[in-house]
Amino acid sequence: MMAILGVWVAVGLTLFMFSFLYKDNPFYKVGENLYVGITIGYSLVKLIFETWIPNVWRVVHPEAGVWFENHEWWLILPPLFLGSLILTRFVPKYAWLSRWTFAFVVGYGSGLAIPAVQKQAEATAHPLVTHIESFDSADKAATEAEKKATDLAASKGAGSDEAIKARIDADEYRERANAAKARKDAVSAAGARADKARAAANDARKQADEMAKKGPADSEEVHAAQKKATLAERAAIGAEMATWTAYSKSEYSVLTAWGDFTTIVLFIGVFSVLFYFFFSIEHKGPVKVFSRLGIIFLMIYFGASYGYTVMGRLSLLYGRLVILRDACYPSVGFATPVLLVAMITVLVVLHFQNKDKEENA
Amino acid sequence: MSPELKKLGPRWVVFGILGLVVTVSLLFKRSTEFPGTPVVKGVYDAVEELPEGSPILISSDFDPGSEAELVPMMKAILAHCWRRHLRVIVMSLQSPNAMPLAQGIVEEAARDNGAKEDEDYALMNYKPGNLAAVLAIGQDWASQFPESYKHRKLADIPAMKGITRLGDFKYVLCITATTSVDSWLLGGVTKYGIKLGLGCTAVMATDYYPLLDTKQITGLLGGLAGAAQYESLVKLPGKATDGMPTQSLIHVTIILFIVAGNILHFAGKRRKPEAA
Amino acid sequence: MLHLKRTVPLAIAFLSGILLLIQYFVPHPWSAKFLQYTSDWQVTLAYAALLLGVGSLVQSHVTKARRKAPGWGFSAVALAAFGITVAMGMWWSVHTAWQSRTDASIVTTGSGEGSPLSWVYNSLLFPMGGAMFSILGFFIASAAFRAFRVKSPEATLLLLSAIVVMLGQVPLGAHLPGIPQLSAWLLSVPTTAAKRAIGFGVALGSIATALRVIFGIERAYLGGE
Amino acid sequence: MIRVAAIFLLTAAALRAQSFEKLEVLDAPGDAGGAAWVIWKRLPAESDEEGAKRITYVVSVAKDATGDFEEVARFPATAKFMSDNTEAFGWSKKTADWHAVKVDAPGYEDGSAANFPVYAKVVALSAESEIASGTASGIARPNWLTASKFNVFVFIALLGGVMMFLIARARRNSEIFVRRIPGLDAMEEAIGRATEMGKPILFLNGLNDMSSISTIASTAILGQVAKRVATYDTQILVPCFDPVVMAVSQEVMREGFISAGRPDSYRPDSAFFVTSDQFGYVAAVDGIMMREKPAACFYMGYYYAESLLLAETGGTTGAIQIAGTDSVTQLPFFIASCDYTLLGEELYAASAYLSREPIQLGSLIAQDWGKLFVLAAIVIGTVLALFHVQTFVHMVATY
Repeated sequence: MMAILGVWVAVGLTLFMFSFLYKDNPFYKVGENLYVGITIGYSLVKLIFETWIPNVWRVVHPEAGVWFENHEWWLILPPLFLGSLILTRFVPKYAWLSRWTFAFVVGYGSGLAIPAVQKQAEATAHPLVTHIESFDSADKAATEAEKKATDLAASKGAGSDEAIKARIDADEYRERANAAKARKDAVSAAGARADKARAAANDARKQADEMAKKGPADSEEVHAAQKKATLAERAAIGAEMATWTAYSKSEYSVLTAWGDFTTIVLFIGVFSVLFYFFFSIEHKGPVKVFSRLGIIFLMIYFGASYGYTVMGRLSLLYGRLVILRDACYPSVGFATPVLLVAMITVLVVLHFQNKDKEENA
Repeated sequence: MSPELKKLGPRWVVFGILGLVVTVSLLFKRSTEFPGTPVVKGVYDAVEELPEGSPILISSDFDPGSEAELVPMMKAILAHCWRRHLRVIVMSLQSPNAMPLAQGIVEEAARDNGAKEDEDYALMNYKPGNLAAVLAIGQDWASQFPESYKHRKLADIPAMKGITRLGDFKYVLCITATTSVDSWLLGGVTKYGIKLGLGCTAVMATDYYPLLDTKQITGLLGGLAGAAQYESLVKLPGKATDGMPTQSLIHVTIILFIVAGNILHFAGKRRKPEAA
Repeated sequence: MLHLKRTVPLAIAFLSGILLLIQYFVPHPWSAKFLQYTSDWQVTLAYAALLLGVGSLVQSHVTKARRKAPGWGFSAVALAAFGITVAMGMWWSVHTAWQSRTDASIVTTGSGEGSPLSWVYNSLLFPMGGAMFSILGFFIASAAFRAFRVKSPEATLLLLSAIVVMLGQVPLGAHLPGIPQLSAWLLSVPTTAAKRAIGFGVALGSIATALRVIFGIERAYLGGE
Repeated sequence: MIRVAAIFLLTAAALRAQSFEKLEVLDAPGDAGGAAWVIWKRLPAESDEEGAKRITYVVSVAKDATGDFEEVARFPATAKFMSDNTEAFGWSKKTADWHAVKVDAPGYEDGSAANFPVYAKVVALSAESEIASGTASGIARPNWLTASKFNVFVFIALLGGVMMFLIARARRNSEIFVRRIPGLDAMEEAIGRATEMGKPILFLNGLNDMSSISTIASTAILGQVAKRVATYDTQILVPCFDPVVMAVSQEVMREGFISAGRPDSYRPDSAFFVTSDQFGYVAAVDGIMMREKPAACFYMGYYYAESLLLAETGGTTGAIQIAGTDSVTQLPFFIASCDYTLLGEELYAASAYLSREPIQLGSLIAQDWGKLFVLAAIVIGTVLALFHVQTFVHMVATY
């Protein structure tokens, strides 16, 4: 019973809030005020029983003895003092005392913010290119170092300090070359995978097209084949993108058209946008051109970010409507349709009442 | 157009059409599979690689507002964890409202997957303080969570065996609709060297993509699309997978709105000078 | 008097700011303890603040209801909702505390499993919050309809990049050649560039603002006198 | 095959003849205590890769010299070098000759401020022999300073220094150029329009609490807005998400009205607390917008998903809308539905800009210098990275 009542209440309140889309109306007002009242009451109860009592009332807790012995009890005094200063706001004459607390809160936040955002700043100020060695250059360096080590071992003796040092250097170079080799291999492997995936996708698509041509275009089989082809194409795109990623991680410093284009765009973007934000430079002349470039980047960002969000927002709506749909069935007494019809009736009646009033006036 | 409708404006028409499209597509659902991208697979692989019986921490940092995007994600991950016989510990950094929600999700998923409370999973509480809270559990778990959400002592919970601090978890998953992931990054990854996976709303995903490059997170599930891919990976099509065709349809609808908006705008503009 | 109203708060802000800042550079356990204790204070402060908030709410709604201002009935709804919620939570807490009085712990919860407040949460707050949030689904469409116009080159770019990314997000976009790639590129390159630059400005601006607060240059938050 | 066997014998023989040259236990610098580094020089047998691969190191530690040694690390000699841990040992090339393993002090409890002795032993294992080191000891101490954060300190000190300098200069010479920010110019216009229409202004402080920098900035803007509101004699509504923010808003507005010379038209209840629940707040504020039909809406401070819910509703009422937020994710929505938007740091600059006080403006110029510094850092870092030099990146890295 309680569960069904819960469904009715939930559906009703959802519809109350949705009615705002039509316009401000009594249903929405009830929902809104209910919401405000409940949330404050809810957080008050939560705060008192789940946070404040456990934390502050430790003094009367059975284990308080231990706490006093540990000399921790005085730690409660400063926040208690600051907290009670906030309450002076209820006494206008002493309300200014609350500023002490505000000063603490604001100072605390500021002190904490500096190192926190400093970290962010560091992340953004990172060089745009991290040098990644190509296999060829790393291999060349390693070979040279190895030769030098061998020569030194021959001339100065294998046990000599210099030879050992050269050996260690050479090892290090070789290790780097090996890592570069692994990256290079990863690129070719990813490339091969992508080629294979693309070929498979092409085959699947061809097959689907042929089937559609041959048989009835709307049959189950054709649908299945088309779906398969779509999936294969998606997989191919995924594989191709993975290749790019592997590639961009393999050799950045060597001039590669795509990697460099991306880097240069990134570079110009960061520069022009930062430039746009300078306070002490007027946007005139060449500065104007550059800051306008910054605006272009900003616009692309805003658009892309907006477009990217649409899905998330619609998922929410979808989720809500699923709940309303699930309350359409007899098991919960047709909650959605009943409430919807009732609400619409009331709104229509109210609408005509208001119209009458307006006309009479 | 009737004067009544005109008063309500084009906005109302947009609302009406959109509502209709979603409702209709709700009634005719067809699901398509969504292959996993490497980004999503990063989380999947991390879970897959854990030895049986290892503890995994899920920080459920969202409230009902983000339910539609994050619940399917969390359910798919929970199913995956239990299938791999991992011990799942759930807590929250976000708000007092997050735990009741998390409890509902976990208990429902546990019923579906036959997981037992306190053995296969344990629910902790909400811990305010973000970074401070992460740092605190990094030092000592019991000082922050002396008991479970249902007031059970840690010693009585088999799932909590051997866990004394954050570092004892083999993997931490932050499923969030807020900036709580920053606390996990600064406190968990940077300070205590945990492995972190991230599930977040689609909006936030772009912000956290760079973390993949710097390897601060192993993978990222962004919004419903991320959830749908994870569902495909664990072969458990659920709500996220169901929603995908609807998404395509609505996206196209909105693009048509934009086009229509432009046509109306310019048609209106061209007509004006004639009238004047 | 002016000292108490002006100088003392400025000194408090300076001290708390500087101590928290220094704390970051000190790895010693005492520094971590200091951070822990001061962040624990926020709990006590939040409690006092919430009382202030409740005071403000009750005051504004009671005045409206007493004056019988238009729509005062809705104020009564808010007050009643608040009162009933608190009463239910209190009753439940006291009730459970009484039942488990043999237990050494006096800590009870007002909203745990099976409590009236958990029902309130699931049947009232949860759907209202969800409904309010999902209205965004409608608004994101109407805002796009209204705002994305081909008015200027910049606005056109905004529109185009939005459309490309929207298509790139859904399975349907995979059928269109180049769209998924372009969408991924837009999200990873120009977006990253813009975000990096904005993020950097924000970080720098907040450091500067924080320094202004600590050194008492920014003191608007203290009001006057 | 013969060759492999030969190398095998050679290394085996070499290892047998070798001994640990140096083994030390160092306190881990700049930590909260409880950790130490065990370091030792590479064995000569590691000089070629094949040799290094054959050796496995086992590190064990104990509380005292005679105590039970517990194994804490086991790894091949090809791994774990001092050079891998730049935050502790710097970037000298020599560190590549040393192995380094970070160990926890036995018996250490987190949060303890005491010193803990660490005794360590290392054993090098190969297929047919093993050699053990002697025992070395050290003390794991909590430290008061950390060198790896020095660069952060320098940056903050520099920025603070430049700011102080520019403010001092601004005091002497109040002619400071700051470019126009259209959104801020529009604020004045919006307030004027509200006066003409006889409708109120709605000002929101964002959804963060008072300790957030964005909220501090938004209350400062509110102070400037209140001054103009008082001059024009307009009504202002400030629904608050946080009670402390409400109280601060009241103080700030009162001050604004006083400095405009109209203390008696100030009404403390124009800033009021709504609720600290995100969507409860939105529901109430949207309701206020529909009923009061404000002529202008200002959204300053930090926002989350509710940004579009607020701004779209404000848009239907026909208000002039000006937003300012450092919440990067919400900027696109404000851009789409507001008339003007202050992007990111423009929010922090707004109160300085509106106040036109030289001291405030001086600090804005310091931010420009900061940006210039970053631009330079990116260029230098990138150019050096192209030439394989990573030193600069190490210098700006934070740990």
